Amino acid sequence: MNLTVKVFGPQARLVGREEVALTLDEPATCRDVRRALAATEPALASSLDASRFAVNHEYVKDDHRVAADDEVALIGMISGG
Amino acid sequence: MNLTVKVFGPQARLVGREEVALTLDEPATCRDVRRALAATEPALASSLDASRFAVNHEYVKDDHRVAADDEVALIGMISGG
Amino acid sequence: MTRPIDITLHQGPLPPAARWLVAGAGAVVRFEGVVRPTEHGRPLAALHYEAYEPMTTQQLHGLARSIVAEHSLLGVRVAHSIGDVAVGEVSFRLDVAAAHRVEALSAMAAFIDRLKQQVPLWKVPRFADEPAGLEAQT
Amino acid sequence: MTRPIDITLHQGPLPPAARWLVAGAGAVVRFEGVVRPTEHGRPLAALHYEAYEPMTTQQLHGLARSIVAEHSLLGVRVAHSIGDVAVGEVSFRLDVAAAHRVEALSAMAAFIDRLKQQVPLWKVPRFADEPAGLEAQT
Repeated sequence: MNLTVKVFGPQARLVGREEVALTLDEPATCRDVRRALAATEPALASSLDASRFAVNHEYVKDDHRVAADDEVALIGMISGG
Repeated sequence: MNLTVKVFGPQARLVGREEVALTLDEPATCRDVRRALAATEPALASSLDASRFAVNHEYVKDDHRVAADDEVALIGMISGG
Repeated sequence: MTRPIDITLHQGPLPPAARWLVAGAGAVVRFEGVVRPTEHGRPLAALHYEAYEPMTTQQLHGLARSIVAEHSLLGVRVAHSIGDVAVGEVSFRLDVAAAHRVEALSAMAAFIDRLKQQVPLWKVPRFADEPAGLEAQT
Repeated sequence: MTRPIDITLHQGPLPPAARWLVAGAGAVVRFEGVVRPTEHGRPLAALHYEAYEPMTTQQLHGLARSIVAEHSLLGVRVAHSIGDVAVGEVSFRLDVAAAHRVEALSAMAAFIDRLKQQVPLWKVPRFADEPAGLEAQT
């Protein structure tokens, strides 16, 4: 399954782009997305553990199943206000 | 010694005026002023213990000596803000 | 570095104030106290505020200086009404500027607590159902 | 009773806002976050803010509803910048209205703490000594 993960802010600067394309075995959960991101983008290593995933604009836990047409976003290093 | 004590806000409403005239034996301290006010103005009974005195626009303790030409003010029932 | 402190007693309700920006501040917090429609359940027309000058202004200055020092503020601005302030109008404004929000918010709470304990300011309710009394003469 | 909640994302620095008064409120508190001149000691030109819409606005609404309920507020108004905000300009404004000051101040602290934990908003520094980089393309 091919999946793109949106990244933002400092994490987008760290990886040099705003989306990261991943290929995952099915079925896949956000835990698999996290592992694949860590492997694909070493620059995210220090911030990935403290980051959460949103699927279709809702926060989800790591056991949430993802599908190829889901909008998956990495929500990390946030600093509003 | 004749002394007038300025009163304000709710305490002025309780005594019906903005100054209370007292006659005190000399030497007199603010403690004597407090006792004389309690005797002269029973309406102040419930708020006098929680009130402070200012002499010449500075807070003072009850052992502060007062003179006839001091400006003495009862600072009680304050509620700014 | 200048730590601006500005104290104003204003006759009647406070007019709207412009944004207050202080160089280097990351957090600017404004508190406005508004006259509520009732007191102990009884409809109010207004609150009548009294000060005892110059002691009131002196105490406000001293309090502001203390709070600036204790909370590392970059500035404090205070305005308080004297006289009548009708329901829904603003009688008190406190502006606090700090590098960061934590100091600004703790300073604001501390300032208001101590204002109510030590600054000679009084309020007398004017209830909606009573004629103007002694207050009108003062 | 209506508890007004107003959420705005604004392109660029926030313009000055008029006083916000809510019926029945005795305390109206405004927090403004201002871009500070340095970050970790390095001179800044601006902060570049990003949101992830519609999730950012949804999260701000949900947070505002929670804080209104938990602190018995009469209303909350939030405005946050997206895009570039230069040093000295305002990027964030929070207005809170409550019957009394204690709820208003505790609500303000809680709102900002949780904003920083849960609302998808990012900032990227634009340092004074570097040319515009990737940010210029986004």
